[in-house]
Amino acid sequence: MSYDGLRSLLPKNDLLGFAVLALLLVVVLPLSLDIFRLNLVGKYLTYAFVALGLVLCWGYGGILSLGQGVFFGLGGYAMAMFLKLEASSPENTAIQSTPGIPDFMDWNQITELPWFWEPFNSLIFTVLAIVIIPSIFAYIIGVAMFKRRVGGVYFAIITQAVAAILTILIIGQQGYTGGVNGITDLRTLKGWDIRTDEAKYAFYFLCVFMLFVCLFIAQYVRKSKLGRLLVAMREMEDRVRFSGYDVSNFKIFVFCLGSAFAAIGGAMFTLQVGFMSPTFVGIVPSIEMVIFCAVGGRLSILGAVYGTLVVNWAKTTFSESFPELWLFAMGALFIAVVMAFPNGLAGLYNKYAAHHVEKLLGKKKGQSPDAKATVGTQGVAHERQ
Amino acid sequence: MSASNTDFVLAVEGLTVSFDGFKAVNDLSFYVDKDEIRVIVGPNGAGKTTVLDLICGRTKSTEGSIKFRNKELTKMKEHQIVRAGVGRKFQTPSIYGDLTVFENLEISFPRGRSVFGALAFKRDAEVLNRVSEVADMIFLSDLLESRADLLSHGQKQWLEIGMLLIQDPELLMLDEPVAGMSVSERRQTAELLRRITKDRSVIVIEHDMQFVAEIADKVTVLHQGKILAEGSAEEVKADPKVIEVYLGH
Amino acid sequence: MATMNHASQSGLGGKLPGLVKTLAGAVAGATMAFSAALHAAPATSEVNTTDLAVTDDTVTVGILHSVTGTMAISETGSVQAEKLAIEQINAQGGVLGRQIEYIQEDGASDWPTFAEKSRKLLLNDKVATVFGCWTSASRKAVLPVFEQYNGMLYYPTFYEGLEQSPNVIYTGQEATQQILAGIDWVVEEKGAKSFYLLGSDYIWPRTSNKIARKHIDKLGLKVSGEEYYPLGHTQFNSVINKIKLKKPDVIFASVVGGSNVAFYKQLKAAGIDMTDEKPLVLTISVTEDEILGIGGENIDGAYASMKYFQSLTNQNNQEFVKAFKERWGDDIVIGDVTQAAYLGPWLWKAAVEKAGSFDVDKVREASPGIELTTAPEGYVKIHPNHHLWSKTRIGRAKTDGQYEIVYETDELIEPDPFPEGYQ
Amino acid sequence: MFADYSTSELMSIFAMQGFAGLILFSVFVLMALGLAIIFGQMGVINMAHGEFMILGAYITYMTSNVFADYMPALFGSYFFVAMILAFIAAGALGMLVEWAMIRHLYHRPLDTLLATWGLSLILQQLYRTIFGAREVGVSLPDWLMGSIQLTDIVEVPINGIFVMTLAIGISIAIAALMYKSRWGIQVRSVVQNRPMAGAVGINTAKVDRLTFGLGCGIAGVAGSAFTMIGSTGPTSGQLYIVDTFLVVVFGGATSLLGTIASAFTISQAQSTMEFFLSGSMAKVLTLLFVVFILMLRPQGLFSLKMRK
Repeated sequence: MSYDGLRSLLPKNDLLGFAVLALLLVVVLPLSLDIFRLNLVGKYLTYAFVALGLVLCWGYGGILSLGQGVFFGLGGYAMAMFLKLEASSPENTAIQSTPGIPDFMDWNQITELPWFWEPFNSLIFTVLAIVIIPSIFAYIIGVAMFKRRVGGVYFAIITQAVAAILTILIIGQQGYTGGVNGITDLRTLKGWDIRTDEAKYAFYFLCVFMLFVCLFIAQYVRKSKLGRLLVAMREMEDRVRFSGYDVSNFKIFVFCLGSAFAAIGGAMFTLQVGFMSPTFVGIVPSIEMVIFCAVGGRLSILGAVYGTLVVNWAKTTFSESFPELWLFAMGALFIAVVMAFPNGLAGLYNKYAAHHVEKLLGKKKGQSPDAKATVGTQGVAHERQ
Repeated sequence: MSASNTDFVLAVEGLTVSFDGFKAVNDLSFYVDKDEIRVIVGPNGAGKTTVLDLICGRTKSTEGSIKFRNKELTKMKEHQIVRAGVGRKFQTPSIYGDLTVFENLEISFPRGRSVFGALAFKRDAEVLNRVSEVADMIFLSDLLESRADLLSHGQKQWLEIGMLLIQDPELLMLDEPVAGMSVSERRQTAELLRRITKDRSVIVIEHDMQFVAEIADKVTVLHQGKILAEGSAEEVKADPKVIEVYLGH
Repeated sequence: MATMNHASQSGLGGKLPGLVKTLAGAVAGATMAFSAALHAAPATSEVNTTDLAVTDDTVTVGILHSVTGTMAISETGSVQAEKLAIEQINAQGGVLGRQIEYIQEDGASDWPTFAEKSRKLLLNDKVATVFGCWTSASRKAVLPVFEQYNGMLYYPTFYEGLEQSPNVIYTGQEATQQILAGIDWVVEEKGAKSFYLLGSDYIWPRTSNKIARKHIDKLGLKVSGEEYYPLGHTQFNSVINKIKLKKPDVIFASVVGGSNVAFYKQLKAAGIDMTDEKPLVLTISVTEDEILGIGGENIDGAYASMKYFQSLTNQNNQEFVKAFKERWGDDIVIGDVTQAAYLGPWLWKAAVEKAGSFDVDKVREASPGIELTTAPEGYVKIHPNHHLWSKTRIGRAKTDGQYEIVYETDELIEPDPFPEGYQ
Repeated sequence: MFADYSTSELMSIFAMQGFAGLILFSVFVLMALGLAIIFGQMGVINMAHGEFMILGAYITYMTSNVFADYMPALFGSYFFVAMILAFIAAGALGMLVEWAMIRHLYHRPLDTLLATWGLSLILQQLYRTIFGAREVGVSLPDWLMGSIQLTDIVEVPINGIFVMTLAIGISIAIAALMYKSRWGIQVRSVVQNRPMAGAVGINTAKVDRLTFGLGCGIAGVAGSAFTMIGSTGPTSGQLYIVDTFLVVVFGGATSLLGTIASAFTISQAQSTMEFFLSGSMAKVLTLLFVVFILMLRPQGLFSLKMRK
């Protein structure tokens, strides 16, 4: 029966894709790049978490969030708060008027650690908070919006406003948040210096590992009935509703999942880059992350990773040589990916390369229905107002 | 009258809905018996589709009550109404073009309807059997692996009917099921309808009076959101008010 | 050899900036050849023991500012100043007989990009030093990188203080150098009794206002309001009404960026004529650069507390302004930060020559006490805390977009990044 | 905070605060009208709206320079010329963009959002290349500066009155155009039923292009007017975008009246809170208030109840 193949999580095509990506990230890049470049790749990969979440939310669920930076930021800040507390031991901060609290608090005449910072002394709490706090936040937004059938453009703009609010709050409450500078000068994790090359390697591999965990979760969702329901909803939401499903619950779920991914990415970012700042929470980075997803192909979870890597790599090299032209290139990319390649890299791959690859593998078989669905869909979401 | 509600599968009483003052359905009452095939006819704009929308929860009523097996539907959400046993087919075929026929039917299979249920859903023998059973019934056994948007218009209509059948609803509502079909498809559909209407009540909206006469137990004629006439197909055809509305002016 | 080199070079450095411009390019070549011949450059192995990008003829430095994004508005001037200084130094024969080459990177107004690019400059390009950053946030982002890889950053902007890194030379003033003398002046000269503190909502205005508030308290005067608006805010009518209600003697403003333009235009439109000085506007955030956007007629009569104004009449500055305009166009203006950025390469050159080496540790060791008599702002000197001794000046804005200097402290003010009693 | 003031002083302050609220309201209306037309009538999200405004501002800047250099005698009236030129330039660019980009994306509203964001990046860099990264100062004719003294304390800024007049004028013109003119009927019929409008002989492509052009043109005029109160630089357009979208969405997007009511509500909320709280908090609370209301009433303040 041809369904047997579908039943397993990774049919051959996908298995190949996962294996190639794993080979690239685990073997090829670490061997061919110096630690500076590898650390950069690690930083890009943290955005891939967000793009991956967007594939599920936007590509599959038809929910475009322009505020994913909020969740990336929440995860990143949670991690940064833990590291900052560790870096602010009374010995390290002896010159402050109140030793033992983060430096920026001291500058703002705060003499006691605020209550919401306290739990971040615990690594376990922090790790849980990284996933749970953003998920709860996403759940609240999701319930408020999707239960009332707010979607499409309205949802996009409201998430944008949420991003704006959070940015202003973080910047305004600098005594508690580090303000516009963010939380900087993070040093150790449980006594282990996170600034060394060794730590950078370790975090890179941790990041890759976590990315694969998220990729597998995403793949599981995609292959489950829930994945098909999302495709169905995007196309004919009423039909799904009149098949006895509470459509909003599925949207809430996928939005929470995407947000949790983004938050994990944020935490990985803090570990690898060594600081967190409100610039990631705002509207501009949130929209940029949407374009990473679009470049990769909004329906392809592996595409999200490649899209992120390609755009960021281009950004880095391009802006090293022609900084002033970078915005033109970025703008053109946005327009091109929307107008000419709505399925992004994954679409191009499926169109031009996929059958060659299959030939190489000596495989002769009709594409699985699922793969066809991916090729054929223009990702044209149905937006209801 | 209301005392005998319990005998009916569906009891609609005093149903009114207004859109910015315009009363699309106005103080409407009717009752559908168990296993009855009720056809609703009426000129364009009579409020036929709106009645179906109201029953299945797509539109919220302004006033009145809809009781399905003594359960009030007007306060329920769409998916709850479906789960209670009401199935509805839309006027234009609404199926999932990106999915295969198999997947279309599978999604409609009434299991794993919660988020985590859907995540844990397994394609077991029960599902496979039921899908192939329904596919047989709707003449699509050979097309299970095709993408749904490659089907013909008539096949899409059947697929949607199949998606309802797989849920085994007690009340089935069909909005113009043969519209746009070829003659042979129409014949097949009539046969299909006769088969599937055993053991369940059906409300059909239809224009084609010949088709109506063929299938209807009872016909309700709507005009400007109100009931103009009700009875057997013969009675209704002979009703002077109906003739006036359809032919008059 | 190294010491001799230092002596003669810094002597040259003392007189040449003006000369170079008057003698122009033709002479520059000759000077180069001359200085190269006079003292054959010291061997690379001697001056570079830490694997920096130094060859027998060149030394590579980094310039790291935003040329795109919202901060490009402010940072353009700094880039121009740094390039001008580098060109002038090269025309004089370079540093330790080596021509300075620069690699320019774009921070794109994005703090992590600054961190990424600084890592690139230090790790991949092995630059000897970096001139760059503008906002505090970008500096905070690159600071751990400079400390980790032991780079040297010359940071040009006036800023909030509360920092003293061995890897940064702060060529702009820290907050007390800008604020205290300014407030003293309005109190003494203008008899100000009450102040309304208004700023954009981020660390620099908040810290500055904190210092201002403490100082005002110490003087026994009154703060009648303190307020912050989000960066990029464009509507100030409500706060202007509040100001009218409170009638403070002084509006102490640290609004930045696009908000600045909106604030002064709306202030003027609301009928507050700044030339009446009721209330008097004292700003620490509007340099000549910002006036370009605000429009001179909209800020006429406001006072600014800075260390440098383009209208300074000393010899150094006249030559600097002339060279700057020759290089970058006649209609360009020069603000406080631009001048501070210009000091960067010169201070570095002096420190390198004093140390006789490009090695960062040696340059750092040599830095305290480095003097620059040729600074456009006059004389500056590096304090052991890596900030500059400099004067505070008060300028009164005129419609032509320039400041008329009305006051200048007699003495250089000692930098005090962690001011006791102001925290 | 009011204990020290006399009643008349307080009255005056409240009067002025009322004016401040009205000015903010006019600014919002000007920002949002163009967007409301494009979004409400066409369902297109134009993320480059701010850049169209800044185009208007740069046009004004150039016009002022031309007048100052060649026609100093007429400088007092350049602003009107500038606004007309701004309208034409932004409108023409808008039509070009519609032709090249938007018309291919009508059935994909979220994609128009991304494409126009790309456009905004390109325009920003274009402005930076042409006009430089620095803000430019637009000099205003004298009669637009200063204020009218009503009482001892109450002063009303002239440019505020100008912005208000402009907002009212444009609103009336748009309303007349939409609800009275033949073209307005065409626009509305295209909105409601595109195939049918096409079938009865309306050139829907042309209507779309003109509608988009009109929206952008109004943005240009708004940008021109904002040179009086705000900054003109390559990225200044970004300062307005979130507020603008919220005003439109809050208003319900489909009706001009909704947009105006929404601008009024938000501006009054913001200016009142700004007066009693600190600026940043006022902004946060305003945004929260809007988002909260939108969560309760996602269709916005005004929306047409329609039969699905």
